[in-house]
Amino acid sequence: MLDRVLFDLFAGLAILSAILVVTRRNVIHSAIFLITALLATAGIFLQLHAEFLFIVQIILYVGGIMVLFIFVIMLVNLDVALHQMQFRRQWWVGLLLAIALGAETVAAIYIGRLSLPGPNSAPPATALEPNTELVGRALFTGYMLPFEIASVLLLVAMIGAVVMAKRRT
Amino acid sequence: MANDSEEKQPAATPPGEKPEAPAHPASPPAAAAGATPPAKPAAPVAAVPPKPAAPAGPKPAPLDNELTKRYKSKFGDAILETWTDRNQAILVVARQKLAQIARFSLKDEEFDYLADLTAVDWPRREKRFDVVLNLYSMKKNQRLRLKVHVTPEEAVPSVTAVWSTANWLEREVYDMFGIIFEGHPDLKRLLLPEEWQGYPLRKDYDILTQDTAWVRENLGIESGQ
Amino acid sequence: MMHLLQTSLEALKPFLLPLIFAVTIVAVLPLIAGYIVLMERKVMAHMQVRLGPMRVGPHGLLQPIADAVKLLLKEDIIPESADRLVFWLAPLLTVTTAMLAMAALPFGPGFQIADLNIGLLFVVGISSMGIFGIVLGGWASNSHYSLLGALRSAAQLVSYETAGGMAIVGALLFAGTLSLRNIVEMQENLGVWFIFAAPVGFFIYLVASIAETNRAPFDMPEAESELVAGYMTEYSGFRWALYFLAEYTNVVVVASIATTLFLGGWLRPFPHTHALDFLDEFPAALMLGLAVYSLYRAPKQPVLIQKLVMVLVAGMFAAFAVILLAPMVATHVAGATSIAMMVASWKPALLGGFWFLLKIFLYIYLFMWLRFTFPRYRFDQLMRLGWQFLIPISIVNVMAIGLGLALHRVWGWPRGLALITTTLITLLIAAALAHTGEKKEGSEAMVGEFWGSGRDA
Amino acid sequence: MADPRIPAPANVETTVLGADEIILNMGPQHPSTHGVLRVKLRLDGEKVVGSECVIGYLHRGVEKIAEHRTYTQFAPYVDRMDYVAAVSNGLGYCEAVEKLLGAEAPPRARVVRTILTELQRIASHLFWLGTHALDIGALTPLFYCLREREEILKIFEHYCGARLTTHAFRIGGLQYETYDGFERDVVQFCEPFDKRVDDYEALLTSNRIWLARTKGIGVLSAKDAIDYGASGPVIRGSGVKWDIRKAMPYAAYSDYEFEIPTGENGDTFDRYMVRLEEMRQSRKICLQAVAKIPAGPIMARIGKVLKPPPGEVYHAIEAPKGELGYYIVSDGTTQPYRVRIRPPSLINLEAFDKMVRGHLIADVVAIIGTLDIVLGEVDR
Repeated sequence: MLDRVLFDLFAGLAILSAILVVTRRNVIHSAIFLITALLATAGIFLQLHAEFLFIVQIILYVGGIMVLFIFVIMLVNLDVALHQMQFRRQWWVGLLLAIALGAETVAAIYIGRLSLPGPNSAPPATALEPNTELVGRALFTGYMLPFEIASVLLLVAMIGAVVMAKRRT
Repeated sequence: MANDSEEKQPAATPPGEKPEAPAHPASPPAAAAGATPPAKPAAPVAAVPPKPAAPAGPKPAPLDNELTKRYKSKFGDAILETWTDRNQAILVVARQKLAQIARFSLKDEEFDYLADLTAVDWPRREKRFDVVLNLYSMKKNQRLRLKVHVTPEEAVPSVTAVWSTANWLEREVYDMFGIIFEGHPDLKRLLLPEEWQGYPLRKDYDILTQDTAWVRENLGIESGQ
Repeated sequence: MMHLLQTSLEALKPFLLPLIFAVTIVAVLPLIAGYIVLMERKVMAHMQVRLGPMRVGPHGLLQPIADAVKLLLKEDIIPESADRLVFWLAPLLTVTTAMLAMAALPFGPGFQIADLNIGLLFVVGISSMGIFGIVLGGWASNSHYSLLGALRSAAQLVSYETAGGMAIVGALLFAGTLSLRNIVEMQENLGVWFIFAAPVGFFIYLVASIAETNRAPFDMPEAESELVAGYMTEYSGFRWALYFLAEYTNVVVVASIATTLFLGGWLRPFPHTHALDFLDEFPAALMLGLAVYSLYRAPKQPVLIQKLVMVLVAGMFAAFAVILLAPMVATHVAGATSIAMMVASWKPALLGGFWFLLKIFLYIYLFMWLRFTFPRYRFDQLMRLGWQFLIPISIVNVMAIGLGLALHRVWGWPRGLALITTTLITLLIAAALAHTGEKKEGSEAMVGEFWGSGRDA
Repeated sequence: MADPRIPAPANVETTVLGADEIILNMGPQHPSTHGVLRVKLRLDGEKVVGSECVIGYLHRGVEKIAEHRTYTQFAPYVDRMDYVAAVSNGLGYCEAVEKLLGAEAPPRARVVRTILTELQRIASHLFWLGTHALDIGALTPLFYCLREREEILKIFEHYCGARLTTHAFRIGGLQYETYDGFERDVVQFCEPFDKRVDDYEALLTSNRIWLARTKGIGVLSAKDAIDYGASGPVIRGSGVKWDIRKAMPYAAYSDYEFEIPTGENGDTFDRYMVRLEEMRQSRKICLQAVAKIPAGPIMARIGKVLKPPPGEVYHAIEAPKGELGYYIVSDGTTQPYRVRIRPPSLINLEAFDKMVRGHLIADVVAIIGTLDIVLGEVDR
């Protein structure tokens, strides 16, 4: 019963802050609400006993990406830019895209409605065994190759960033 | 004058010219007291002879040594007078030639260090201000003082190009006396606020006066003691 | 109705014990932070040939309470042009993340809020969120100095977290698990503290933790002489106290991570060698010594009230001594009664707690020692040290330990020999890197460009 | 509005503020500007592109006051200029007036004057070292330095009743005979002082972070130092071996031997080493001087009312901050006609703009510290 309450809390929080992200005028406020949304999803991961995903979500998204978001916001001082240009004219493009996406998600849920668990079924009772080791073992045995490719790709991206930064100063 | 003798003066006080023992009372050359003082500041004008209670120190005496000869040969009449006062050499030079004389002192006479640049206000004199440059040569360990007599309207050529230290010193002289230094990169007041009226170190600027307008406007107090 | 209450109580049962631990920690933490501040001021004073706070209570012992009351009563100014929501949120964020990180820390074998199997990752992840509080605080106070301070501290934290994280990985290779409790048990089983297994990792983590908690010689963000107080400039009163509390909680968190990971958590030094069993009595002896010392000092206090407080302090220390001695003597004193057995069973928990707190105390003392002897790094030197020296060395350290373990497990080298060789390799590479760092600087004449390369002799 | 007679400076192109160039205003109330100095720093990010010093907040018009005081009345004002080294200001003024009078202090007075001036030099350098290290972040040296300085101030207090603005000397010699035990106190201070300076060196000189913050910072070449008229430890740090105590000895300096320390590349670290070495040399002078203080009168016979014959004199001494010069013009009356004081701090500060370009904000604080300026002397 407690899980149910927690789930509703996290889900509601995620949706609410997602809405606030797009509606806030102040950039920093929307960034903060984006962080709350990410934390709420991390909470849901935790509820599913996927601790590794929970902590990776926090370290990666909240601790890493959002820090750079806020860094950029402060450096570029977006507030000034915000007041100058408003894309009033292209609102209908946004509306069309929103409708298309909405239709798509509704269709997906409708088609897969049979496999979804019922409204009052409990979350999977058997807690996953400590999945950090599982993820680790899988990464370095089954998915060795994609792991290496991904790391090389990251390395290239980092070097690219450094080269670009070097040339600018 | 034990410690002074080590102080290597230019040409170590020319022989024979040694100021006689200070016993006899110093002639009262009080320039300020003289009514219409002749050009030479130390011209003996019959003012009230100071009571010889204090041991009368050495009095300024004309100076003539190789240094003054070299200057005179180079600049001729631009070197108006040469004095020695208390064992220190003083050259009174013409205002127009100051820049060249300064460069000459730096390049040839190796007075590479401008110790001080200041001014003295003699209100009763026609050329009212003395601009005083105290030079020092590191190599020759000698001091030399250049003086220029200037009226308030005349502009003194700036020596900032010769010694960079003159920049603020000239700004301070302008701030305190109102003497203009032409060719100075950024002549404005050094110590007082920019909008201040009046030049404090002039003799006619009484010690109690203040730029009451500036004080009332900026500090909001009714100035005056 | 009763049924609903019953089920909800049943549902809450597993959360009861951790809840109690959590409440005690959150209640005790401000007190601990206050007394760390007092300790810092006293240690600083004694290092600088002066006495430090002596007026409030005997030897300034009641100073933290006075400080706390002062901060509560101070006016809490919010700058007019500040962004109110973010201004209110920022200190809250730093304090919550700092306290949240305490959740996974094992203060004793029994005393741990939650033994997560991702314990270490959780603590590191949560404390990395502390940056938001500082950065948002600096931005919200909308003043030039705070923004500069906030930007600097963000850059500093990001770069030193990487170095700290890699240093931790070095020790993790030995532990094999992320759960902090298991790490300490592993150190007990292997019989060696990880500081001896991965010494380079420990020192890198030491440096990284100093930088991570913004303490001198890396306290650029609130360098008094230039940026006045960095991101904390506009804060005052209780809000400022929150930042202060967060900083000292972070210090405690960082100290406890280092203790758990490198200094054998709640383990007594040489837990297995029975020759050193007298160490079990050491905690009680220490407390007794402190009690006697404060009794000896009591009459010397100038004011009567201070005499009383000093006697009180002596009593407290004596009580601690009795508590710490109880498990050892319970069986002798009360025979085999149930109470005695229960008290005896508390032995590991009590002694473990003591050793853990003692190690944290020594680690924090090291922080202070460094703070009062070293001047401050300039910001670009600080960043260069982080990126060009600490991070490469920590990566090399991880690789070297991996090599050492491989040598031991695969090629059968004796464990000691393998580790010593790998540590030597790391040190050699570190020396080479430091040398090239200096040579490069020596050649550049002018101090570098924006993130310039100031001299690092 | 600008003075009409000054032509608007043609070459100053009105610099349109670069997109990312900001003006940071440091002072006049700033923890590390050593007084009310205001520095307008033009910054590109954190790098200093240009700077302008705004001074005058502490201007009291000492030179104007001098023209309305007699020679003896003006002596206490001199202490208020460089209030950290009041004794050496007093020495400079008294010797200048004595030169004007053509009189001279008796040998005993000159030796006691030398001892007190050298003690004041040590006290001034100690104060400098403490605050300079504090600006760069080292908290501890300040208290060690102040502990030693306290000993010196006790000696001053015992000798002339004041610790800071001492007015210890009179024109013509000394006011007070040295109290008995004066020699003992000086020796008691000087004996262990060398080890104390080793303590400071132990804390700082071999400290990596201190080296990183001072080596190569605020470089002033020897040519520039002379051109900018720098003096004292600032010019000696750039390698110019020039000290007025050796070049033109005054008081009793010619009787003692001591070395003049110089640096090589004129950065903050060299000036730091020069000042440390100067403290050791001052200690040597004090010990030599205290060994044999000649007996005899402490005041020359120059009478109560001082009326120096008209004329002028420029007398310079080696104050802790640099060449402190007095240009006094007398018109034969009891009041000086003009007293011009050459302030070493002001002229050393001129080189600040050249030294600070290209450095970061944190270095600005170190450079202000290494110039060792005192705003009382800068503004007069």
